[in-house]
Amino acid sequence: MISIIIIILGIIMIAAAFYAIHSKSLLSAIISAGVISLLASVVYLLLAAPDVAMTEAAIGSGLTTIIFIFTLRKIKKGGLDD
Amino acid sequence: MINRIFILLALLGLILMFLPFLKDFDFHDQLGDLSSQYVEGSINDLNSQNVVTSVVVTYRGLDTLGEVTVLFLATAGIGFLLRTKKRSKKSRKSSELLQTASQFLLVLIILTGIYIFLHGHLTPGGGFQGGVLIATAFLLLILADANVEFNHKVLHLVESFSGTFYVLIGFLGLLLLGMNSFLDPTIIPLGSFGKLLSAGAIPVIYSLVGLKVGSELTTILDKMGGE
Amino acid sequence: MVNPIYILILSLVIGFLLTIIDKAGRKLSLFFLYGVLSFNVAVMFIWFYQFAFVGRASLMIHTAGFIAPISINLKLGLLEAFVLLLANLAGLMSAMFLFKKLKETHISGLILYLVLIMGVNGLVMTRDLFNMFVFIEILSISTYALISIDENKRSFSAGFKYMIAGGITSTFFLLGIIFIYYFTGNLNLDTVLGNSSMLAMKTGVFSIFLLIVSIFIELKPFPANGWALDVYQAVNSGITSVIAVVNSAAILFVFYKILPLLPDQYLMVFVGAGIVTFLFSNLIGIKQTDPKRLLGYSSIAQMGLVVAAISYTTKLNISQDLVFIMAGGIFINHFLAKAGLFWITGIIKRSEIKDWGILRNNTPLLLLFGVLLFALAGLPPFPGFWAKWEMAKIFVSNNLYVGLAAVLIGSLFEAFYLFRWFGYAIKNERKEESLKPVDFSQLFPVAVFVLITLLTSVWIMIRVYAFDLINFLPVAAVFGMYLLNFLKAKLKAVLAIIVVILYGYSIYPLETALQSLFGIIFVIGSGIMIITTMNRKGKISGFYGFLLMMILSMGNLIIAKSFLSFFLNWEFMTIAAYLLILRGKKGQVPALTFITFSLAGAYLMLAGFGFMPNVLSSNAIINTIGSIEIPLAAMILLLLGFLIKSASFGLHIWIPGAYAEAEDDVTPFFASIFSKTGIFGLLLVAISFIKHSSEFNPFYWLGWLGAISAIVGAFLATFQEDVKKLMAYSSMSQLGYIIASVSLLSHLGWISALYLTLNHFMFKAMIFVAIAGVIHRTGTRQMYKMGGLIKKMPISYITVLIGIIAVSGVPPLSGFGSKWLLYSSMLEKGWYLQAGVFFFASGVSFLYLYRMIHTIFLGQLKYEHQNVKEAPIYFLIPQVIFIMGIMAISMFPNLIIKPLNSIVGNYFASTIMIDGYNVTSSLGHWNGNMVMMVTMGVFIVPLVFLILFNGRTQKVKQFNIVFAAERPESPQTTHFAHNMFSHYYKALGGLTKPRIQNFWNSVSEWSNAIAGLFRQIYTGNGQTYLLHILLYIVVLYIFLGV
Amino acid sequence: MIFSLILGFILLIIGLYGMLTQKNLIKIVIGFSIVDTGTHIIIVSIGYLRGKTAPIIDNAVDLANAAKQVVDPIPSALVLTAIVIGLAVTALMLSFIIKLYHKNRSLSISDYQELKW
Repeated sequence: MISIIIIILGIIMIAAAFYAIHSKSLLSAIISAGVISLLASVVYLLLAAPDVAMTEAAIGSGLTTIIFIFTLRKIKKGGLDD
Repeated sequence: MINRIFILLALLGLILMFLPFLKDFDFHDQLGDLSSQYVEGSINDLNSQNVVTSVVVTYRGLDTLGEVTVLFLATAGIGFLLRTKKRSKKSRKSSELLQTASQFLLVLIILTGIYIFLHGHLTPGGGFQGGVLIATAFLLLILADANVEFNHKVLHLVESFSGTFYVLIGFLGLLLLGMNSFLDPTIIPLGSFGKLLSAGAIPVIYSLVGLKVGSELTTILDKMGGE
Repeated sequence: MVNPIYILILSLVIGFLLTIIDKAGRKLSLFFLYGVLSFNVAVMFIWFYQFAFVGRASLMIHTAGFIAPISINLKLGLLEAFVLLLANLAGLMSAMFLFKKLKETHISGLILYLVLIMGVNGLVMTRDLFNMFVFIEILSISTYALISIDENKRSFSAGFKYMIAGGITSTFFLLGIIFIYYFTGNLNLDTVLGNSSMLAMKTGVFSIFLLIVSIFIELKPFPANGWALDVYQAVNSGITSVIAVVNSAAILFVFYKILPLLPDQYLMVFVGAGIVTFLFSNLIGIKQTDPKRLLGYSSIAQMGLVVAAISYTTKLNISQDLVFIMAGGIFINHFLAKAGLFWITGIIKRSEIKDWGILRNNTPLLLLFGVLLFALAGLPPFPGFWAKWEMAKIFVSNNLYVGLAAVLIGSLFEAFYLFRWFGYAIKNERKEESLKPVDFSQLFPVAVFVLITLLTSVWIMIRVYAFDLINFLPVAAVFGMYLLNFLKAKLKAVLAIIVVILYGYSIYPLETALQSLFGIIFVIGSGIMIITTMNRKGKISGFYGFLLMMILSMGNLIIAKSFLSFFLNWEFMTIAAYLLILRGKKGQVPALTFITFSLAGAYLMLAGFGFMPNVLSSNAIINTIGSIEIPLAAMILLLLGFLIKSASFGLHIWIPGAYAEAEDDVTPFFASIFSKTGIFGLLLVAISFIKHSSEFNPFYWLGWLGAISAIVGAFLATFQEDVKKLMAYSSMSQLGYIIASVSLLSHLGWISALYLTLNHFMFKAMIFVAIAGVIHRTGTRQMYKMGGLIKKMPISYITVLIGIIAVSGVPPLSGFGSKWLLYSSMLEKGWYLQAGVFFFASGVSFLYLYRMIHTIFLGQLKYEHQNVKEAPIYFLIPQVIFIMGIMAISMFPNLIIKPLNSIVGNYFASTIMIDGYNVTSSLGHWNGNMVMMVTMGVFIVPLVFLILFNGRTQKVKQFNIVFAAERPESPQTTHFAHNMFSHYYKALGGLTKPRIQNFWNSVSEWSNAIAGLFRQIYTGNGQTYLLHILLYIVVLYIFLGV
Repeated sequence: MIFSLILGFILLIIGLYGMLTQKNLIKIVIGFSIVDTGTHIIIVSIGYLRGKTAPIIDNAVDLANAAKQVVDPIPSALVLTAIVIGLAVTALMLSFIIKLYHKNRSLSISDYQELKW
């Protein structure tokens, strides 16, 4: 049962990874990288590692994505002003 | 083109390197000696329900201190990289409603975060997860009002002192229990198994880690998200 | 004792609080920063002292109240304390170097720096694999951030490439850790080391490989190191020196810690990879002109060599002392020199080595620069030298010849680019801009590291090799003279003569007459020659120190008691000679050629000595060599090394430049004295050979080489316009005679060899000193610009005349005897063809000797030389002394033949009879005294005739113009002395085509082209660098052959 | 769990592929974070034991035989650390990108090769 879920999740994750790499839009790439992390945290949960799952969900898919988006926003606005 | 071929070769080579490992992979069906010792030690020596927490905070406490340091360095590094002479002030008001809502949420999320790291030795999660949650609360503030002025002084104080106390608690172990007891949680009575006030200094350390991680991540978010 | 974990605690607490502390002012923050860094140094110093001198056992510190492997533990032993003492010291010094920067920059900079150093301490001490990963990340992240200390685009892009490379390698490291955990169920290094079950499986070895290779990548192996080069080039020098030495030291130590995990049979992969890195990084370095990138190449090369040394010693399991000298020597050498040089690049701030002439404006800094550079080049007495010595021995005894060759060739490349840089610093003076005064905070760290380098060197010499004090003298002389720099030149010259006399007295009496013979040449000859230099004015800083260094090290060659001592002094001598040549006005290129050839020779010798047993004797090596059998390979290597010094054909192209461009009063040292060291070396090998002759006789070929040198040298001399070059080629020719007669390996042959040696020493000294006087007065070296100087400089003329007679072998002077001996010995041996060649060469010698004396002293005086005076008295004194010497041995050949007969009698049965003044060989006899008398008689009769009947000559004033005509476009072409032997040139010029020169030029061009080709891989693209890393891992895995 | 282990490796390779082929700096960092995720999945998979529960000794676990009923806590602990470190590295890389963009107005890695040879 777990195996099947992991295989399904895995296929989605691999697809998302390819999308993240090849997508023209940076924003969608960032979001799909976040999705990979989110699905990874589900995998961790299935692998009986709830601590890791929580951390991955919060840091991997949450904070990391946010930081990427912040960077993108900074660049879109033309970098730093000094 | 040649470049592509080399990339293909490199990746193919890596796959071939890893393949035997996957082929011969043979899952253990029981815990190794060390892990068993950890599980039993967590129950018997540390009175901590969450074995991962015991490992993170105690047995591999030095790693965790290092990890906190890494995050601290990242904060300092980002501050160092993105150092600007002056912060420009531009105001962009967001709606009142969003602000009020976010402030309400802020308190709620922070409380949840604190709950998580206080229960680190009992339930999944701990200092890092709680800390991230606290940072998320401040993230909401940033998103609601990009120019939010945190009280940086408080942030710095929390960041500096939580870290300092973390190290000092470790140091207390050295003072009280001898030269091999840096970061020993038994400087505080262990309490009874399964209770909030148990596992010696683990909840204290994890709370400090939580505060430290929370304030550090907030600083990172502020540095990268602020304008 | 202070628990070393306090270093972590204190650094972290101060690091965490520094943001708040900084609110009270930067001074306070800096106080804390320097306080903690000094605390680290102090703690490690105490522990190092405890381990090294009190003999404490190493310390294990566990954490969390549990014993490892349950908890993470730290280990502090002698090695850890040693590495950390150095690393913390470098950390403190670099922080001092960065003082101004740290004062102004964002507070985070201080925090990052402090925690970086803490990370190094943790990384070195920890015994837990995953904990290593955490500390590596601490180290990396703080380094990444500090790269941006100077906010320029280059450092940001370098930093980004570094992060990509570092990120991926630590991912692989992490994978290696978790795989090892999977196999052993443990993360503690000591437990894992004891668990061999994982090695039974291919995948187990693979896991270890992954772990080690990712650390190895962090040590920047060729070619997976482009990212590191960019960082070295772009980042602030203070930070670069931390990255190059402190970080590298820590990572290297991790490599050392985890290497034993890998079974012995796989270690050769890392030995090979390390040596390849060393060779290729140095090769590519020769094309580099940015000093920081140059140092980057050198750093990478040195780390490669250390990795090779560590891997090899781990594999061989050899004694700890040797490991320390070999791996530790290269390491500490690199550590101190590289940090210091990077700091200096931060002071000078010139991104082209051509612009480094500015360094000359600051003598103390130049001295520091010189010491560090020589240390880095692996010259004695610095630690790298001893390391290479031991390395050669170990590699040879394990038949790792390819490895040794690669290391030596790589070292030669490294020396080449370092000395090219040094040449620019010494010679490329730029008047228009002057160096700003250097801050104490920047000079101090460099000075401290130079001091440590010197102390370490002395320590190794005394404690490890137990050298006599006399071996220190050459270096001591340099520093002594540097301290006395304020004195006038004349005073320094007198002082130098006194030192030479005292030195001579201290080594007297020598054990054998052979030693005494060379003692006369090296020590007494030098003492006399110093008089020439007294003509100089001013302080001439840095001259007498190097001169004394050369003289004393030549003296030490005679009394050296071991091969190591011999080689040590040989290298000292080379260094001194290099520096003296470099002092010449246009000395930069010739000096570089000289040092490159000399070091090539030295490395050949080093390889040769690698084959030899360690000699422990209280007698000089020249006396004990007879009882030691030198293997054939070693013999050929040593002979090649010595032949370079004696400018044998094919290896001679350094000689014209070096002789011609050295200062005029220094050239006699080279030509007459220094060149004899090669002969001494040949004798050293030959003495062993005659006692243990083998089937293959290299000396037969050496005889031919001598003959070719003699004839080619003579031809080259014939077509020279430059008098010093003429004499240089003449030396090459004359040394050919000596080489050949040594190669005869017969009684008569060796007598003639020694006789020629002594003869050449005297006449070459005389002629060169006389020529130096002429050049001093006329200001030119071109012979066609001189003429008719006989009237103005009669004494110099007489000297040259006597010298020429002595050279050419015309009766009555000593040259005749030497030629007689030479031909007799050759015929006796049956070398008829060779004898013919020499006979022909002697004929050619007449051409150039005639040309020299004719165009300089005879003919018409040049207008501009009307007021020329005789050479200064300081030039005349040595000339007179040597004239007397020549006369003495010509009149009374027994003075010299008898001692020579007894010297050579030790090695061969005597084949000549000495009866009064009559020397009888199997082919005839020679009575020097009689020859002298007869010749004098023949000479005096026409002289009397001329004086009596010479009344009718009419004297014409020189500038009494008889006819006038159009002035030629280029007047020198009309001078008879210009292109004097053009008619011979038509016939024989083909022989002098610079084929050998072209050969070496194309060697140099090819090296450059190959370097240029290889460095194309460093495209500057971060992705390419990542690709290199991945491919490198794959290729190395294939080589591992699991 | 062999499938998650394979998944981890595949993600690792895809991430590397992205890092090697994409010219955009941000894409390279995305590639790096995929590599990171892949590595973390590998580590957790290695700690997994079939049919056992999370290493939290609550009421569902028999205290006396706890060691026989839970999965390996060590890899979990390691991954916790690794995730946080990954975040730190990623954030720092992105800061470098911000600075680079600020200096040169380009996100293409080909525009940053002035240091070479």
